[in-house]
Amino acid sequence: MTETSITLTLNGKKKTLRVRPNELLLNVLRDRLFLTGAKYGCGIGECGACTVLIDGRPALACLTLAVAIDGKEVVTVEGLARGDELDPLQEAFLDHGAVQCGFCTPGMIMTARSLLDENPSPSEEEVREYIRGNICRCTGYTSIVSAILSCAQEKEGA
Amino acid sequence: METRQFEVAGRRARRKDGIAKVTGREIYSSDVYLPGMMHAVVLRSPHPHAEIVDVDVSEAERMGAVCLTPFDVPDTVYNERTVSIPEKTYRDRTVLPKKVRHVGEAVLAVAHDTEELAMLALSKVKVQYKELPSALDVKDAMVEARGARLYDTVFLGGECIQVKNNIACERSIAVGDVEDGFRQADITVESEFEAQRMYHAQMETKAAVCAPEPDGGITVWTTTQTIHNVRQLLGQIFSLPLHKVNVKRIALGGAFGSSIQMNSITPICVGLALRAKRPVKLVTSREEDMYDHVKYPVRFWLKFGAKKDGRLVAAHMKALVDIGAHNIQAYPLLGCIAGWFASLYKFQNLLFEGRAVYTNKVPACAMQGYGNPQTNFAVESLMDMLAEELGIDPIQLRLMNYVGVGDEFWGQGPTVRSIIKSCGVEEMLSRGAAMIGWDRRVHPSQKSGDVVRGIGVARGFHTSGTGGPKPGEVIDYSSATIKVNEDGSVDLITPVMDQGGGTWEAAAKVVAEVLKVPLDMVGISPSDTRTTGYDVCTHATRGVYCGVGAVHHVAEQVRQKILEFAARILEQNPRDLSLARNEEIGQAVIYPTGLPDRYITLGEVAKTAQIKSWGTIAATDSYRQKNCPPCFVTHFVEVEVEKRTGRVRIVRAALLGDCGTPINPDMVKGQLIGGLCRGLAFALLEETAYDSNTGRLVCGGYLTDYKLPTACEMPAIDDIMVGFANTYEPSGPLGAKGIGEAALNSAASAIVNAIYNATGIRFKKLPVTPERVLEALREGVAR
Amino acid sequence: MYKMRYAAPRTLTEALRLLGEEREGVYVVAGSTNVLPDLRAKKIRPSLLLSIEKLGELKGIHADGDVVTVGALTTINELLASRDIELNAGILHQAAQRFADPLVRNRATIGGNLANASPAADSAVPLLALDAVLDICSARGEREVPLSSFFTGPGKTVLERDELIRAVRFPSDSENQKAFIKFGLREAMAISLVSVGVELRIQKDEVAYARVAFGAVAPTPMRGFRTEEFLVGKKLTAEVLDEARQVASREVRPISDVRATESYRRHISGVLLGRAIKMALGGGMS
Amino acid sequence: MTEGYAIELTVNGRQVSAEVRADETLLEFLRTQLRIIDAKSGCGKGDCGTCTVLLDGLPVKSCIVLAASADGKDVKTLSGMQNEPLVKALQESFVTHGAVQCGFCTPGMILTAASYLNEHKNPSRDDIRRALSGNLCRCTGYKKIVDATQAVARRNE
Amino acid sequence: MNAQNQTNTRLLLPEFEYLRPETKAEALHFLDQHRDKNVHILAGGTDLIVKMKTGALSPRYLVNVKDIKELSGVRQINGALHIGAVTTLAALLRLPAIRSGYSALYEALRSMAAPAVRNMATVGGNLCNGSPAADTAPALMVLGTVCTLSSVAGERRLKLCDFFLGPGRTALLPGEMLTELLVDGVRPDSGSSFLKIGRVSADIAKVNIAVYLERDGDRVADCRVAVGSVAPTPLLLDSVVSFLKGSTMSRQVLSEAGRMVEDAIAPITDARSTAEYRKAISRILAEEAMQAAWVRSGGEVPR
Repeated sequence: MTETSITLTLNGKKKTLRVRPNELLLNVLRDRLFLTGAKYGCGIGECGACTVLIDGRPALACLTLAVAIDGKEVVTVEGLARGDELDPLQEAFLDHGAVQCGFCTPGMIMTARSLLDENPSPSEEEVREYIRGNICRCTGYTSIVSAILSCAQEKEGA
Repeated sequence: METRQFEVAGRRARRKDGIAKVTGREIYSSDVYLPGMMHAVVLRSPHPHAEIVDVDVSEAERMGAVCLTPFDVPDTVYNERTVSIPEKTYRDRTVLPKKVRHVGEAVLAVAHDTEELAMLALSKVKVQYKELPSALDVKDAMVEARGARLYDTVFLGGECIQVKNNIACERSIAVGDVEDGFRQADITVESEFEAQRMYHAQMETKAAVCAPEPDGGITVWTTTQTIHNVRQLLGQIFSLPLHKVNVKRIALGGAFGSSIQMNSITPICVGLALRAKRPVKLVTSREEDMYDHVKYPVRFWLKFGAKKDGRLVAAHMKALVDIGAHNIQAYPLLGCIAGWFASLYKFQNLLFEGRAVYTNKVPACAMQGYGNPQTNFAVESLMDMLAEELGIDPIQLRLMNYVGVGDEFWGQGPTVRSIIKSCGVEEMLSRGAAMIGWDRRVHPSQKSGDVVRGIGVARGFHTSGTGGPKPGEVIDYSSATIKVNEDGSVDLITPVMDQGGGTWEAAAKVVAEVLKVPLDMVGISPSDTRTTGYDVCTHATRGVYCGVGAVHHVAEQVRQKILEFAARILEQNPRDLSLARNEEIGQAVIYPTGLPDRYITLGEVAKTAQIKSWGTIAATDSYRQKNCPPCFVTHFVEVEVEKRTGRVRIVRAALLGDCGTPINPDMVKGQLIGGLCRGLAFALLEETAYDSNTGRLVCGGYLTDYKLPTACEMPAIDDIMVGFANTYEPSGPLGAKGIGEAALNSAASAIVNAIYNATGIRFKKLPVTPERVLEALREGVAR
Repeated sequence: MYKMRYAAPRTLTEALRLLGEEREGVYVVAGSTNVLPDLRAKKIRPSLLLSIEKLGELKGIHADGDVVTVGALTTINELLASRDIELNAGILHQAAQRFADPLVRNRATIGGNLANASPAADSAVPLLALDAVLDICSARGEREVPLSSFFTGPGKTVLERDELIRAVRFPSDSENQKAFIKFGLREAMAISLVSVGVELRIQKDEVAYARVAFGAVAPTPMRGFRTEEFLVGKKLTAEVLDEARQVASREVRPISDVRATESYRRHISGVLLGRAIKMALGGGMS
Repeated sequence: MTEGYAIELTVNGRQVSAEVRADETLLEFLRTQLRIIDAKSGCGKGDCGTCTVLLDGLPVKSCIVLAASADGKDVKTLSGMQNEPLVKALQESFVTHGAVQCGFCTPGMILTAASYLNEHKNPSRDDIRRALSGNLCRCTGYKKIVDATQAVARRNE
Repeated sequence: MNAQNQTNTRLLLPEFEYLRPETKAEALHFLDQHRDKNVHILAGGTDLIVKMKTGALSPRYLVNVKDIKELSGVRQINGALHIGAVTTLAALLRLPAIRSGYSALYEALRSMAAPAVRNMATVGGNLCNGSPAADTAPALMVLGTVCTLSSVAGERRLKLCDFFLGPGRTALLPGEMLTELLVDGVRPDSGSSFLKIGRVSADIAKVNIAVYLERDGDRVADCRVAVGSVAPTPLLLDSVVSFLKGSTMSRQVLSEAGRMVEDAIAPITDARSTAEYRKAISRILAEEAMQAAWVRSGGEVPR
């Protein structure tokens, strides 16, 4: 198969890669760039473990062709913290015991990040709706929802 | 509350592996990449039952692939799970059986430079099968005349035994005289119950990476709950001395029992690596994983006999387990089911008859509870039925009969017993009743409308490990190494795996507590089978009680050494010294008792020991717990049933846990709530259905049609109330017991009891899907 | 941001075109044994690395009659392996044996070694002694330059920016007597302190023809014209040799550096010359 | 637009296509892009030989070879030659003769020795010493390395 | 599961060519060029890639139209919505006009999968996938959506209700592509609603249903009812419509209409639900959806 050169912004850095059309973003991130934060959980968009941000919105790396992200901006969980300074969500996940086995955590945090970017003060219901594509088998979600809510701003007048 | 006497244990702290996990930097087996690594894929059987007549991998090899077929792996017969003593262990499998016994069973494997090349090579492999009659239904399977015969013989310990009617093993256990018991009974209730095949759905699919070492040995990273048992099995299968088999302890993306045995892919990966002389990585796809393991499905027949006053006098349970294609420790399972049954209530006289049967389906293995949630569903359902017959409040009936302090408890079947020393059953039943508002509970007959609510209770327990005063049939001990570094910080080296529940945190906290060092001065070292003593497995809810129990045992020895070395410096008698935590200077300090100002820091002691060449303050030891204390739980659940659609929603829940001292309170809480979520799945949602013609999973192994609960299925934060019993386990580390499996055991039972209280319909088959609810409601209406 | 490109043309014409176009910052690479250390040391910051490796025209060794032609891309080990060189340019063969080390010899090319114009270039000394001539080409055309006037200073040559060395030519020296001596701090991978090459023809006990070359004793590898002059027509007696040594010591223009002092180099130059002459004559002194 | 230079080559028998920087060394490419780490980085300027690899069969110092110039070529490192009898023999001989101490120079040393013995049937100790003269060893003092190599040479006679 | 068709959802095999047209015209050209060669349009990929991974489809050519500007976005031209076929579900959800005026579509979109999928999936993809359970289908059907099908030959318009031919089968001819959806402007006194039941919150429908009503006082002036997951294609239920039209809204009318929906469908039993259950709840959902639409059209809650 023919290789194409794609250029993307990955965690803030320009990156040029040669990819074949059948290569999936998830596999390029993991197998070629060794960014293993995004996980394979189901391969068909049912679990959210591979969630990354593409142009600022959550997307599933397991269903995204690498050729198709030419010119786009990709942020993985590795790109979330600024240096040693964790993202508030990462802090919150630690403080609320929202992490058990941790395998869903990267995808969960990326989804939560985009929720708060879209809607800085979501209700508990809105949080649950928003993360319903991210499966966690350990926690029962409660601690995760609390962690996310703890990062939400007070609603005006609330 | 007793936990107040502790400075570290019982307090919330960020888990040590937390930063790595939230930044995506934690490395799981599936994240291991080695130079020159090959990637492997497995060819799996399309047939439920067939002989492999011939395989042709020549074309794949021409493409540069390395192949492993049933004809070139060692044919050592083993049981992938090590738990019982050898003479009680059945063995029926090899790495790549020459006869496949379920759809999706591994036939052969192919490795190449990339997973893609491996897949392409795999598509060129030709396999010739001779299809055999298959048994997909457990009842059919027991009639050999119908043609299916999975095994002619298997091994029990050293001896080769016949398999008849596909019955893998049976166990019959009696206490007292059950006939006589039923004769004394004023009232009896009986019923059948059925718990489905449920898939673990741990987030990380099975993964293994094997690096062949230049000295002929192997290094293995794999999804497992027990690095030492994997090591021993690999050594046995590939005839390697154990010092050349190194299994690394590595983060595990959930397991829930699915990695309690050596994963089926692990020896395949090793076989390929040894053949290729290159590192090989093998990660299963989700669909492969769903064809690899499943929870034990059990059909029960259960009968209780009781006096009018509610006192139980007899119980008789028959359990039929459909274990699928391999016997992954079904014998101890039957013993455990008997134990889970016998230890919930004082039946006086009981009889248990258990039978495990082979079918041509995915092999069943432990899943959080090892038969306990299934058993609990039957027992707690029948207790409610009995309560109704007797007109006694379900809580009263339970209080009247529960097994508690001073009673004998079966921790892992009839041979692992100890006397209960701590019990929060009464406290939890009364506190839980208040939390959920039990007094609001009314009989279903008094409810009307399209949407009805109901409250249910169920109590459960699990063992904390499988220790005991007598060795019994089950292996259980753990090991630990603790050393004090020259600056007063501490290295903890443990073989115990942590599935994410917080076992390692507990271990670190216990060290900090005993040695009086600040928690952040305790490091949990990476470890592997070469650097640690034996630990059987992170199963049986033994991580904290047994694994950390060993850590506690060793910490005490280190404490003594600290005092002895300090005594030399302070020129005192060790007995006259005190060890204390000094948060300002962030060190443990030692001083003559009563003279806190004359302290020296642990760092100074360790440094002096180095300079004066006294040696390192360290200890290594193994330790077996002499008990198997039950960790009790009580689930109160309120459900809402939409009668028009049959949909059931959990609206409120009170989860009570008795884990002795909760060393990591927020993690215990996390376990209880996680247990509720999987209990919901077990009770209402999940089942791996099979196509009765093809023997394939109806969902094809894809999560599209095997639905897991999402955040939206769980009750709101404020509607989940969690409470800990105020107990202290004298035999446990800092008074702690386990919690892990218990957290699930009575969840489903409570939900089903709540559905009954809402609708007046008793569901005896899980999962209780809207389809089943609506059907039942309609029949109810019709009748 | 500093960017560097890489090109590896397959034909000489293409290479010369690129070389002609890229005024500034083009840097020709063959075996790259010098380029990479220089890049890392930031001694050079080219905008284009022009690899001539793929230019078949620049490869190969041809000996026809009394002229030997060596393609600029010929590696030192290829020189060593060449029977033609051993027979017709023994001094070059000897020098090649002492060149760097076996691994570097697999990459380093003769053209590169000359173009790099190190005062200590091990191949330059024997080639000077061989009276070699360079074939130089560019998009503008071809020209030839005697090696003796090729070097203009450390790292400096008469090569124009758009020019390439295509080949080295020299007369076959089969009937001459010759010797090459490299004096370094160790047996292999050493940069010469001093190296000397001599070619002599003796007729009727007298020096009829003399070529003397020195390495590492001047800003460039140098011919020892004065020493040659002194030797020609003389009978090589012990006294003459003594004097020749002194002529040589005076003629060389070494400096002091990390490897040796000026006076030491002067002294050694004379000593080596003597030894070289003796070696060349197979110790057969009259 | 990319500054990378696309190359296709064979590394240890497998086809590789990649993009490299103009100034990327073959060693850097092998170690960072392909994660082949038996070629070591000892000096970075061709002085020590720990980075020795075979380029089209010839031993070279990969730290002074441009990755780009390996385009279309065949690259072998020690780990890619595990199955070659001569290499195996040398590896065993190095171990039995105690020619391995810290081991950092060993891969390059064995590669150089192997490619030399392939060409030369019964070399003298001096020949061997000269052949290995591009590979530095700080531990052994070379004697045992020469012994080990010579032992194999003898066996090959 | 045999060597030839064993799936591996961890990767895609190199069995197709990837084409990335810059413009609609170029896309149509590619479709025409490869019309007989198993060419598939790639938009969001959330259905296509899954089908490729699970072996349900193995295209030879993928034409990625996701980034073609002229095919995405929504324009409002004198009231009517012109929806580009590759507009993502998320983009539609964010559109105030849809939230306020097209409840059925809004509710359908909200019920679908999860944000990550909605960011990738396109409305055209959801329809062209031809799934009987496609959630946007019943909603857009009752809203009287007309689709524009384009090819190199030109354009043709087709009612969405005539678009579906069977599971995975649509009216698209070889070389044709769905390029735009045209939804009428919101009429006064109208309302719509969408309801769905799945196994969990993010799921394929066991049954989904959409209702559109126009109210004239207490009478139903006009209406449309569509159901999904109960037949080989999403269905418009004309029987129900003819019954409701003109009738005066009441509880009885609602339950009668609900019963008619139940009678009108012949669903199957599959991995997601049983035929019986589907019939039973389609009635419930129909009643609730009709009532919701009625109330939104300004009607009183029927009693």
